[in-house]
Amino acid sequence: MNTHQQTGDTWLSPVQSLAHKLNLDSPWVKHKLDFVMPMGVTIIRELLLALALLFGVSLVVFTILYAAPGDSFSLLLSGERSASATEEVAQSLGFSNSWFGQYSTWLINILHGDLGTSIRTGQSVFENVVSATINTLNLTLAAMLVTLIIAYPIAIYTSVRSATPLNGPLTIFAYVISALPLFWLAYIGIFVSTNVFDYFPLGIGLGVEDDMEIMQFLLPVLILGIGSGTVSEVVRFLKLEISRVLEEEYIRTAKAKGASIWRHGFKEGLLLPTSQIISSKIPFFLGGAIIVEQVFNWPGMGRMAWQAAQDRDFPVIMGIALAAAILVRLGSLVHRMIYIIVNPRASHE
Amino acid sequence: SAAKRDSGSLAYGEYGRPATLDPITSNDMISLRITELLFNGLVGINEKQEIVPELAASWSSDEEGKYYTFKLRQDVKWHPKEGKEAEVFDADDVVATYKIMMHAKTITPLKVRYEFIESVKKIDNYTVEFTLKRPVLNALAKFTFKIIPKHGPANPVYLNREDPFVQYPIGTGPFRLKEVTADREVIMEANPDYFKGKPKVKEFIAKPFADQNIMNQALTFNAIDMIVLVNPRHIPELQGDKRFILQPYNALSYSFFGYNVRNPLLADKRVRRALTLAINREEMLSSFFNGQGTVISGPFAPGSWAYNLDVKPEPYDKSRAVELLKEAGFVEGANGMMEKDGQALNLSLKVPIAKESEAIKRVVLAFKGYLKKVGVQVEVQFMEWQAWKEAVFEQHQFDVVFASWVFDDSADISSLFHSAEVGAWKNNFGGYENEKVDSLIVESKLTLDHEKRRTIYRKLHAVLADEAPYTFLWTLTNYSAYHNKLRKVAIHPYKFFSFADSWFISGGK
Amino acid sequence: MYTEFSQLPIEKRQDIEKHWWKKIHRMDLLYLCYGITIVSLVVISYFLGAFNLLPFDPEEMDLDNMMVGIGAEGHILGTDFMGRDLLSRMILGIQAYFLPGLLAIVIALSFGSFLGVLSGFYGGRIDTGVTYFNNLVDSFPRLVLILLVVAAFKPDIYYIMIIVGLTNAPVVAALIKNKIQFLKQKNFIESSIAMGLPTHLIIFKHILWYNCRSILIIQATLGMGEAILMETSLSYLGFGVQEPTPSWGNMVQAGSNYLMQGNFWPSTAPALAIMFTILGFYLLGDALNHILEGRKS
Amino acid sequence: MAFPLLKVSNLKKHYSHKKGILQANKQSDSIIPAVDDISFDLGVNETLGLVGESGCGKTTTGKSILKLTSSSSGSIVYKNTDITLLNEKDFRPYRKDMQMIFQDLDAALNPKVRIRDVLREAITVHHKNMSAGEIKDKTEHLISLVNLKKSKLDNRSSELSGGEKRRVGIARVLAVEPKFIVADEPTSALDVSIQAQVVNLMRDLQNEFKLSYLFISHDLQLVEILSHRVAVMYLGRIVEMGPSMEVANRPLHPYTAILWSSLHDGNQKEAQTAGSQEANWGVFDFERPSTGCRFAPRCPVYLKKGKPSACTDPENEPLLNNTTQEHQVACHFPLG
Amino acid sequence: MNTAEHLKIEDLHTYFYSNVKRAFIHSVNGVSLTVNKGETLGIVGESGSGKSISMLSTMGLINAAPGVLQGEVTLHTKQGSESLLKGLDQFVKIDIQDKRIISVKKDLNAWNKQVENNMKHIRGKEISMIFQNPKAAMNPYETIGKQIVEMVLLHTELRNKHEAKEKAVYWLERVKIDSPQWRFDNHPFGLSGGMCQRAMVAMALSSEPSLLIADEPTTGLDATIQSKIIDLLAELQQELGITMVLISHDISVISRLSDNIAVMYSGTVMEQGPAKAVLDVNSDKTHPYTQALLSSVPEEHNLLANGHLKSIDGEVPDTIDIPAGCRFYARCKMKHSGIEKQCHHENPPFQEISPGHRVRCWLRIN
Ligand SMILES: Nc1ncnc2c1ncn2[C@@H]1O[C@H](COP(=O)(O)OP(=O)(O)OP(=O)(O)O)[C@@H](O)[C@H]1O
Ligand SMILES: Nc1ncnc2c1ncn2[C@@H]1O[C@H](COP(=O)(O)OP(=O)(O)OP(=O)(O)O)[C@@H](O)[C@H]1O
Ligand SMILES: [Mg+2]
Ligand SMILES: [Mg+2]
Repeated sequence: MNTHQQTGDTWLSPVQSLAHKLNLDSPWVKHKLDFVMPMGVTIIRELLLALALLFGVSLVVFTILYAAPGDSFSLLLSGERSASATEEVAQSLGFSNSWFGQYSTWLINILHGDLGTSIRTGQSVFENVVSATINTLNLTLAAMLVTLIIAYPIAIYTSVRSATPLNGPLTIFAYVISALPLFWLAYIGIFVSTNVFDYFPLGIGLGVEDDMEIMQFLLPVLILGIGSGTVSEVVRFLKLEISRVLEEEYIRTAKAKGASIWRHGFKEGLLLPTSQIISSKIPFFLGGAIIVEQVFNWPGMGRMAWQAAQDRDFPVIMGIALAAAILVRLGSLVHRMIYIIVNPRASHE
Repeated sequence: SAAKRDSGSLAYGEYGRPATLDPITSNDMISLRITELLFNGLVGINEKQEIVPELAASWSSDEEGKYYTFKLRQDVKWHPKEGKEAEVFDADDVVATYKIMMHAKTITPLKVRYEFIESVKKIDNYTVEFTLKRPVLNALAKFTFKIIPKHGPANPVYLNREDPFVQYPIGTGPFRLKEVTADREVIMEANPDYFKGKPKVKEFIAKPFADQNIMNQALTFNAIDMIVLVNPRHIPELQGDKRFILQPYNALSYSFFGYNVRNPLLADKRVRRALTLAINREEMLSSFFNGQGTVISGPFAPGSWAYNLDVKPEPYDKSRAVELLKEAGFVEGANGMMEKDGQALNLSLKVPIAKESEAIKRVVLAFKGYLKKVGVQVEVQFMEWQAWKEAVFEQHQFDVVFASWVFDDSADISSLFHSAEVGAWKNNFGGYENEKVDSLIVESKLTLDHEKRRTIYRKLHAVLADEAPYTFLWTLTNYSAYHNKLRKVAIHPYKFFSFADSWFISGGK
Repeated sequence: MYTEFSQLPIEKRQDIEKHWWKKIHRMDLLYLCYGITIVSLVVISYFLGAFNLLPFDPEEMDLDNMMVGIGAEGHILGTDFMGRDLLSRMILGIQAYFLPGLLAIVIALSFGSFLGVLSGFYGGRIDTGVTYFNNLVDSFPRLVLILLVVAAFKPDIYYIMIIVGLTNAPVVAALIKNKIQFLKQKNFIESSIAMGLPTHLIIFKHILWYNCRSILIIQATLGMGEAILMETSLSYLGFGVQEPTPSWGNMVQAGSNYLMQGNFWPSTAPALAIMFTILGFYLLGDALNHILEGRKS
Repeated sequence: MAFPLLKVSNLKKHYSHKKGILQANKQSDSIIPAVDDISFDLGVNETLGLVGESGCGKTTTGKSILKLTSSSSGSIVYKNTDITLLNEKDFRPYRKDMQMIFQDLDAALNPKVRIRDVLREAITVHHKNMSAGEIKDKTEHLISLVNLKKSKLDNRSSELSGGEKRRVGIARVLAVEPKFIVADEPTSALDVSIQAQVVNLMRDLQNEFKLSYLFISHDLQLVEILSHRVAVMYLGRIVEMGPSMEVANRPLHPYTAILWSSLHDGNQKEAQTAGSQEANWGVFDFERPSTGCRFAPRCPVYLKKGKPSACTDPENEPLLNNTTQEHQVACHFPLG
Repeated sequence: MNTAEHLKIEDLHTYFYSNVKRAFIHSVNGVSLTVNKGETLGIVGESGSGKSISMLSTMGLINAAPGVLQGEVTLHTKQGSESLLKGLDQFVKIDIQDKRIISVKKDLNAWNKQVENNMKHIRGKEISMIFQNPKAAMNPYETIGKQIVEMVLLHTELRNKHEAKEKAVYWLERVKIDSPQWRFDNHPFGLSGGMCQRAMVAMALSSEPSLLIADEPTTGLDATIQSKIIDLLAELQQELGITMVLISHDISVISRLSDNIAVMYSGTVMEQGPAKAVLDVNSDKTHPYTQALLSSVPEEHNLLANGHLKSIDGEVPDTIDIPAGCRFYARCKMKHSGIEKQCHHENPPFQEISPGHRVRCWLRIN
């Protein structure tokens, strides 16, 4: 941004430039506003949309839980269960019976920043979900990186060098690794790790040496990155985008200029697709994380979700659903922002 | 959030995470095992199944068995709260524990078990007196419940799961809670002030696993030192590994197929007996559980006083089963299936999905396979746990269930087969009614004499084996596997860690 | 290598003209053949299973021959952990996906096209509503939603597939909406209206059939893959198709209990079946797309 | 011209960019008066040329007449019926009479459909009960009408060249047998020889079937040649209308003069309209139109005359004068 | 004249391959052109005749395969003359039978590498190109200023960003964009078509090339803006003395700017010569196609009695199945019995009939 300021100063005296800056019609101000306004607007819009969506998500989850047979309280009684006992427990926990009553209580609590406590452990849902979310985020972000690291070379190579004999095998390779059952892959990974490298990949919390932790991080991340089923889609999408962009006329112009086509094609051909992929694949990785966390004993959202789903621990389920939705919206927000920064036209569409 | 452990510590693997860590609200086995390390009861049970003093130094009761007076130890201290002096254990704690446990707002499965107590009274600082509603057989054994400190819960009146105490409990036991990690890894350190002397293992770490195969791998890779309950399929592998010791302990439970006698076809005891004869329990036991268990013929543990060793489990006899079915009026239908009055013997078998369901699956599928051979069709239906409970206990919509009962130390089976226990959410879910059984149960309840009861129970056992309201299967031998550096390991069959204060690790620094 | 058709020997030219497949790129032809082979194998297996034409009774246990290897005791692919014939179970296992998978695809395609047409063709408020719905569905990790539903109600493959279908619908909808907007930009839709074509003809014939069929085909093939993998994941979590009904997912799951002990086959066999099948669907989709849309490069 | 086939009065079409409360910059809603109060009529067998620079609203006018966009106000009377009052279903029969050749070459043609099917569809839409034989005959007749070989019937539109596509587009329009055609730049992107073919075709058809055209084009030479009358549009308004020769040779509005000068005086740079250098001949902006005469900011006469206030008086926007005269102009200071 | 030659294209062949038809599309099929230093060559011809492709081939910008197959392109620069297709033939193997190409084997990757190598010092620096449809041709993700600055930094001595910026603004000023220092920060979408085209011109010139190729610089713009761009080009060319190749199918545009004119038809050049000679409607030395083309320009004097415009009857030959003889033969109005056979079966050579005027027609040769 500073460069613009400087250009302004090159040609105009300070007074003039100030005048220009104050003049709302000046192209400079317009340019700034065109740049800044849509950003702010996008953020606000995304936030409002996110709110509406979070509301929707909670409504859906709540309705599913409400409509489901059985209830979460029997869990606390472990076997000693009868209709009246359940009633008692429900009352002692302050649950009303009607759908609306339950939901509105929950909603009001949320508005006070209270996600409630887990029925199973009695712990604060908020704290648990936050720490689990951070763990899962580590896992999924790293796994996404792995996916991209695998998919990028394949996509770029096959779209740029379209005529090589490696093209088919590479594509099929991408498809094959997307078609393997994730947990089976994880088992194989562990088997190979233990039997071939004589190394146990699960160390989290087991008190092994510090410098090994990165290694213990690696296998789950690798497995999720490979097996989440998204490599093929990423390759497909990137290939499409790259070859589309390489055929754009402005790339031809860049060539004619003698400039690097990658410099010109980077924004539309790589940056935007990447941010779009990352944002749209977040749900997939979160889904895959359930499996990987289960196998690798990773203390994240996925494990928590699985446990909670089994226990009907509804405050926890709601908390996780919201957290997941927030992650998804966050991804979408970041993508929108990148899109606007990269593509100023967007604000005019 | 990795916990560091030194060689003096013992990490053991659990399948699943504990919910709460206090002895009152906890209701899963994992929590139960942990509370065993953290807490003590008034009395305990030793390796020979005898009642021994714990927090109570001595006790006495009146003739009739209505009043029990406990003299408490005076040298017991609670685990210190952070930054505070350790408090002394006294009679108030016992009274408080009882009151909290029985309070209406406390949600605990224990309440039902202690309804026989009418009140508790503090006599002096180190003496308490329990008054029972009625004399109870073997009452002393029930005073094993764990005592919590009155200053423990934030709320002194009742305990719910939102109380911080349930996650950060204070006990008197050999170990005290050091840390619970985000993954609910529970780290307990030796209590230096333990009244029986400082335990030798420095640290216990309960490590939750979500996958049993991985847990087993973790053991073989020394990532953990012990698995409290080994999956049968891993036994051969561990048996072959010199580093590990596989220690058997009796599971105090038995498995069975229970029949719904509301189904007119199953109301005939010949049919139920035929079904029992048609399955090869020995084969299943040896194929699926490596033979680690005992086939039973009645609703008791084979080693217990109530078990009638004279009633032998009936051996697999396919032809006899077919005969019985024919006696009951069945004929072989067109496709080899048994029919009665044109109605095929087609049973729905409802099974809950347990967390680790493989063994269950195998048994159930084998059951289906065996019965097919005698012309009985079984439709297996796996159901989510809650839904299963509703179908079985409330709506009684099933023909057969596969389940197991935990074997209570009082061997009270009255709720299972008495006709008064038929109804929604009652334990006699099969609707089984038999006058003889009813009268025997009532008779047993009226007596406090152990020998008399034993005779009645042996009769009951014989009747039930003949009547076959259930097809009794087996009690399994559970195995714990641990690294051979761990010594002097004694295991309580149910509570597991009862004797952990005397375990030690060889070579530990 | 580029060859001039008009300069080919006459016989060869006629040959190419007569046989449409000779015009297809060699790679696509390969993919197409592979894909069709897989799909027909799937269909054949479905009928083999449906009419019980299996080498062994898939539920017949042989407790003396558990997890024997390939070819042992007449079991072509060996047996599983209960001594049941793997091949028979694998053939029967496809049944678990066949109709439910089709259901998922049908739901995804029909519901997705419906939404896509609504928002693309009519726009305005409807578009806002549909977009909200799509965003809502996208905000759930699919597996979490399915897990929730099956845990809450019933682990039934049809429940699973309905949700897989529903959650795939927004993807289809977005693609179709984009396509419609593209067509609108090119005035294509306007010109059809100007022609006086009735709306239903425009939507079904011109938009969906002519312009969206490759999207729909790709999505259909992807959908089948996703359905299979989703069931597999759920099987691992204990909520997939339940025994004794075999599905590839629960077979991989059951077999993988023995994988750590070095007993690969019982889980690897169905895992490979999954892989080859999904690969077949993917490649079939690609090939059809190339054939319908013309191959780039 | 006994009675006009089509009479457009006070037609307005305002596009509004609904931006919603949260959408960025400027006013919340910006309105683009793409067509702002225009009136004209068109007789049977007549061609009205519509010219003006890009974005002045020509296409929008054409689309409004065909109800492809809803008009904001005004009436369009086609053979005594005000078609603005009809809904799409009631209007469908009229579609048989009123057709449009789209500016975009590919617009009319689905790239995956054979030309034969394109034409068949166009024929059967309004002639439901034709036999297969009749349809075939008609298709072949149509394709020969637009000078294409029958063999092209089996091509897909993606396999045709631009000129061929354009001709198929015309054939498709003719298949409906319309009486009135909006031809929106039918010769754009065609080279001169094909362009000539298309123009000749249009002229033949007009003679043969008594067609009326609204002929929209950038190419002033073509407009001059093909149309009977010409209307010049600027920023959504018609600023001059009259017989084509008159408008071309004796323009009254400065804008018209500029338009034609760029055509005729190609080699004489001096003759380029005075003042165009000084005037900000940049983008013209619908969103911020000037008050009064819309053309004033770019008008050489306005500048030469020292910016008379009459031109920028918002109350006094010039309107097409004297509606009875053949040659009308909307200008305060019409050229000689 | 040879000394003044700037760019010389000899017998250029660019083919594409249609997968569907399994055949070669002969887009450029024997194009020969000469551009003299400091002069403007206008190329006319109907759409699809290969105008753009031949220029793109010259620049090495053909992506689709097989692309350029044969030919000789020589560029005369200050350093000497340079062959732009140098060393490329070793990557193609062409199989010819009966003078027709039957199959082509091409090592695309190696070819592309060699092209990049050849063109490294040419593109932008020696030859700049202006494309039609400026909005699509400018990078929509960068400000026009940045794009010009990039060009300046790449190809001139200036290495300082600040100076480059000044230079860019200077060029924007030169192409008469109002308030250039503000427009500098505009993205292409913020500019009108005419302004965008000007920015494009500014960018092309900012590297101070010796040769400018303008591919239909005015299509897609309306008449008023069109003429302004043409004026601008004429002005700048005169001032800077650069050589220019101007492609357009608008003959009036060409006639205003060009010193020489080349007429293309169906992938080859039918005629090249001084503007006056080529555009002379009444001349009997020009190619029949040129004459036919000129007479279909919609002007009043071209109108027939029935109000029809003169047009060329018949169809353009198929680009896949190029006829053996003269390509215009089928539509030619001047064929007569004497040479008909020759026209039909033999492709006429591109022969000089007067200095600098070459025609590909048997009629004019004989
Ligand atoms: N659907 C639309 N929504 C909003 N604005 C529109 C829409 N269609 C056209 N416009 C605007 O209306 C104005 C007139 O457009 P129109 O297409 O009628 O111009 P035109 O005269 O046909 O131009 P051209 O010669 O480029 O085809 C333009 O400023 C355009 O931006
Ligand atoms: N990538 C390609 N693949 C196949 N054919 C192509 C390709 N690019 C161009 N062509 C064909 O090459 C021929 C020449 O195209 P070119 O763009 O040079 O025409 P042009 O003379 O510039 O026409 P216009 O005036 O329309 O721009 C056309 O017939 C075109 O269809
Ligand atoms: Mg238009
Ligand atoms: Mg071109």
